Amino acid sequence: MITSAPPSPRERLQPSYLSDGTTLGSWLFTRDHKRIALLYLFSITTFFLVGGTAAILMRLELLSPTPYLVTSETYNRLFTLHGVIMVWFFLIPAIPNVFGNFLLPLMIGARDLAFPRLNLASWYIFMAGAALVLYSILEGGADTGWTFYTPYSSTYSNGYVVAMASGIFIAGFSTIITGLNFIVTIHTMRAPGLRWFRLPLFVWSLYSTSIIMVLATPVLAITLLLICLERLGGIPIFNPNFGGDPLLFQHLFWFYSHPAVYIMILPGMGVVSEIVTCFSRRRIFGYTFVAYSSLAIAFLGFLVWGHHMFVSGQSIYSGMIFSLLSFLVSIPSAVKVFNWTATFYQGRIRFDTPLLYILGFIGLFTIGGLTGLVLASLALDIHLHDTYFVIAHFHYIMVGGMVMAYFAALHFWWPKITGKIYPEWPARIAAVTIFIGFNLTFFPQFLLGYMGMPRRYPYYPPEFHFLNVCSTCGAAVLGLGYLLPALYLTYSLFFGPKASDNPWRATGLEWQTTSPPPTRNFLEIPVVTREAYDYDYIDSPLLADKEAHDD
Amino acid sequence: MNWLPFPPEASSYSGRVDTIFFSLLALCFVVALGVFGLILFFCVRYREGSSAPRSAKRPHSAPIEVTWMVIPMIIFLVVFVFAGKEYAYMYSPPSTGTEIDVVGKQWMWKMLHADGQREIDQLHIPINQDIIITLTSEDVIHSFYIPAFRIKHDAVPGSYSRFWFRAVKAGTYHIFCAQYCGMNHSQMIGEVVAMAPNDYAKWEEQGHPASDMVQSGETLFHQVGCSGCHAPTATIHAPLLEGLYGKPVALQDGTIVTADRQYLRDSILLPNKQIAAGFAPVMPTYQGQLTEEQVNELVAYIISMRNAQTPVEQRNTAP
Amino acid sequence: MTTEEVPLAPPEEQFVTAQQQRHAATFGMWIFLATEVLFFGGLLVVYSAYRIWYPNDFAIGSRHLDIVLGTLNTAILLTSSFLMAGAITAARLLDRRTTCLLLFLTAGCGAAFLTVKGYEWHTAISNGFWPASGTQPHGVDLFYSLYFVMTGLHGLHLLIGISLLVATSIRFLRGVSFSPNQNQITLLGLYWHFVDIVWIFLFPLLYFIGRSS
Amino acid sequence: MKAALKPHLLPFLALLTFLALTVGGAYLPLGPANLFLALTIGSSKTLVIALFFMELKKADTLLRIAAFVGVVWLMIFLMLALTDYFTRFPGSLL
Repeated sequence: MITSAPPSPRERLQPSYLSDGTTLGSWLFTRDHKRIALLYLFSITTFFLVGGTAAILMRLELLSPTPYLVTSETYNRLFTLHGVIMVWFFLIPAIPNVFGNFLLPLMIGARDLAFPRLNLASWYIFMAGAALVLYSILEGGADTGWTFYTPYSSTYSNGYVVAMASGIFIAGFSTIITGLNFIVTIHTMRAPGLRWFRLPLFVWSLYSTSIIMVLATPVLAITLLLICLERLGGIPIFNPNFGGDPLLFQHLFWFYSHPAVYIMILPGMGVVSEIVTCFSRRRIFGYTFVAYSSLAIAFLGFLVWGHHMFVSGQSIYSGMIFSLLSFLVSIPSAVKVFNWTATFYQGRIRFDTPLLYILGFIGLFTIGGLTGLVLASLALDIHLHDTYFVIAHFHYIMVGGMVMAYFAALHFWWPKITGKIYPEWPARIAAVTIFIGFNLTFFPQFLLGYMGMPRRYPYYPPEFHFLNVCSTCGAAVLGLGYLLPALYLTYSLFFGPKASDNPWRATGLEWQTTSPPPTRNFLEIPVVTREAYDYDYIDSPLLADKEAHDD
Repeated sequence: MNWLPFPPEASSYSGRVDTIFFSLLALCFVVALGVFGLILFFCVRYREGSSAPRSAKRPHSAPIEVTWMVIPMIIFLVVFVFAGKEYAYMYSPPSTGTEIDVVGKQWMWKMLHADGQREIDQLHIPINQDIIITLTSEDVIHSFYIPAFRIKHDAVPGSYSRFWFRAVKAGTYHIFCAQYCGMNHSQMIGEVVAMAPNDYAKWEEQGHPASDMVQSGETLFHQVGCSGCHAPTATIHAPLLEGLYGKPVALQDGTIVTADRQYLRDSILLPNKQIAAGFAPVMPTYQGQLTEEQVNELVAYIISMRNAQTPVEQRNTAP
Repeated sequence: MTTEEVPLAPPEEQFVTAQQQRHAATFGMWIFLATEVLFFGGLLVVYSAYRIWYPNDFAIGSRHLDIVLGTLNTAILLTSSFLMAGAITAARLLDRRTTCLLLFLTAGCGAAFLTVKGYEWHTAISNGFWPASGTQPHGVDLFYSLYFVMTGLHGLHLLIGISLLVATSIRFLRGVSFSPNQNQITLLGLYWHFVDIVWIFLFPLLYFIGRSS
Repeated sequence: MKAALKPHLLPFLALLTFLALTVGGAYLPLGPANLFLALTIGSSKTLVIALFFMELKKADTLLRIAAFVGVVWLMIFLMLALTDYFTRFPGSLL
């Protein structure tokens, strides 16, 4: 059980960042990376609910082979909304902008990010992009899918494509700014003694994610700009009637979008490394390999985008090249999973909620990764491309992997962020419900995929009916599972016991300041002398009596 | 493998695709079992408070890391080669076979048999014969997908895609549109009816095929004015089309291209894309005046003249 | 004559030393320039793909561009880079008058470039070469779509640069103290040099296709 | 004024000569090598600006890496995307 201790003497000296100014202005014009992280937390939670309702509506619609709830026109707008909101307004900002913003300065022993004003600007740019997307949705929404394939998106669609595309164009700058801020901070503002190979692996994963954010998002910007030019100004870049090539759009789009899926999953992997070591009280197995695998994923992620276009008419030879590279990109992920497994060896494992979520992550992410191999093999992709097999694959990685890691991070750092401890048993029940609901929702979709049910189909032939009903039941359980944390976490805000500085007795500089930390993070910048994840030192008897001597 | 609710193995290579799939699935199952089993074992054995020995704390061992990088790489190479070979086999049609033109149009599939027979959302084919599909689209990107044959290819407007299959089991199978193409994307469903040869022959007669594609191509050739320049008797200096199909053509910028279907289609719709050497780029574009079927018919007519040896052969090679 | 470091203002509270803050700012600017490289890079991929598909039409389109004006424009931008570098050195020497003058001259060169480019756009459109003219063969239409998008985007970046240059020189004319802001001029200089480098690549790619045959 | 501009005069003259070279070179009948020549002169001009005007010469390796990483990623994007365009239609090899 996590320990709740009386407030340590240093607590009274420094007001926590939460109580340091309570006016609305102190929140909306803050330059404190912790408050900006909370601003992002509220925004992406609302967007998660919006995207989630769209998903629930779609699953209800798929209960019957013929549309009964919504027309196919509305269904097309629903899956576009679900795709756009979930990808750009929940998955990409979730861990980097909330936990990255909050924890990066704390983990490297800095007082704030390198450019605090730019950090606040990134939140306003994010909300401006979101406002444009919401305007497009309220006016009727786009019906092009989150992929915006031309020539449908540029000439034939009558939805609000330009409003949606410019909303994402603006939100893209918020990602670029966040990535730039993190890279500069990690390079220039580490605490004395904190060499690169003493950094927590969460910082390594944030660093690799920032590289992808900075180098991939500009290509999304130019792609969306070209669609808007083609749709508004009639400038025919991808228009086949003027000799243009629709596949060129797919090359530009997927050059951004495949690295973008690594932006979504890499921070999750960083969270897993933190939690696996903390709850098995052991140094991670093969630190350098796990650190370098994050960088390898960031680099190789840029070489594989062609595997989205195997059946699109791309030449056979480039299909072969992309298939081979896609197999290589799975190696670093495999290294990570194997190292996490090896970290459990000879540990002292405690099954608190964060670890339950992480065990769920490792299980579901492994299945997601292995089905990715199936899709990377050319002959199988011919059969499985654009079917529910692909939907199941990327939901296993995004929902089974990334969202599980997000909830694990939420529970693991909740005492540090809010200074309160959440009730343990309801949290464990929620974790198990989410795991069961998830599998019931998405495993049937693998079978649907191999049976040949294409994606984005409100009508479907009757032989797919039974598995779709199972999937919808699973979605109901999953939806319920996601609501539970909202209840008991809010409950813990008011009635939860007070958290000590280091409730999990974890390593890492963020646990050496008070929780919630003061606005300037540390009384004095700590000097790092030990290696990362040195749990032998933390659990050793000599530290226990030194701490007793301190209080 | 039909006890699973998976689609029947109705084409010649669907069996091979299934074997690749199930062997890769078995491999993945072994890996997943290994990882989950190990985690479960460690979680039980090394849970907090258990008395398991915890002495050797070797947090790092490079050899293990290298092995579980190299072994997957080797396995992946093997899988890549098998799947890649099959992919190339499916997407490079044999030289001879029953040619069928499929045109995707917003929310229907239009099939055009060689003998001029037209079908909408229906495709009757004989089994045990190589069927070569030439696929294009008139508006947005569609994707011609027959799960039972394990074949799928995007119909991209503005270019021809060619692939092939050979039905081995008679029956009626779905044709889906797999690439999102607008409001009724999910209703763009057709049917492939694979029939035994004699049933197919019976269907063919009573199907009273409209005028032969080559004949309608010929009538069109005169109707829209191609014969004005390209007929042997024409006075205007234009490339002769007799014996053109399949032969190399010298272009103005010195490169040599073979006169395949794409070249013929581009010369009709985008005449200035590749100008034949020694000819002025005066040909008007027919873009927008001809539907895809009419272009197909003209191309079929030109192809039908590929071995017509007319005395004017040498005129083609004028300087 | 070495430009010794002028004593810097105390750093913002999250930095330890002023030198660390300057280095962070310059490093951040270089990362931003890397994103700009990829932003224009997307257009280069579109350009190369269509140049492979339509070699003749791109040559026709390129021949209709006026190479003399293109060379003049490149020379203008190179001089503006030279003047910008001079402005940075002048700022380091705390010579307020020269810095403002050189900043204005650089902005002037930028404006000259835009006027020449505006004239070229006018001639191209009046000759019937615009993105979806329909009268030209496909490749030429695509070439001019790319020409207008690339030079338009580059012109937009130039406009932003000019307004920043004018704003900075006015602030310095009003006597803003040098030491803390020395870094801003260097960052502005990096941005300006980058916009010049983009044009250095756009110029041969757009104007030189098929000149030799 | 002179003191500010003097250190940059040499690189500026180098840039102008490169400009003259590249415009002259455009008219040489070299066929595909023409593009290669134009790009090499363009990159040498870029190097001059980057090293002297943008002071990469005096910068530490971190700034240099940041300077060239964008170009490296662009090369990756170009090479892999153009494998498709070089091999999709048989006749389109440059």
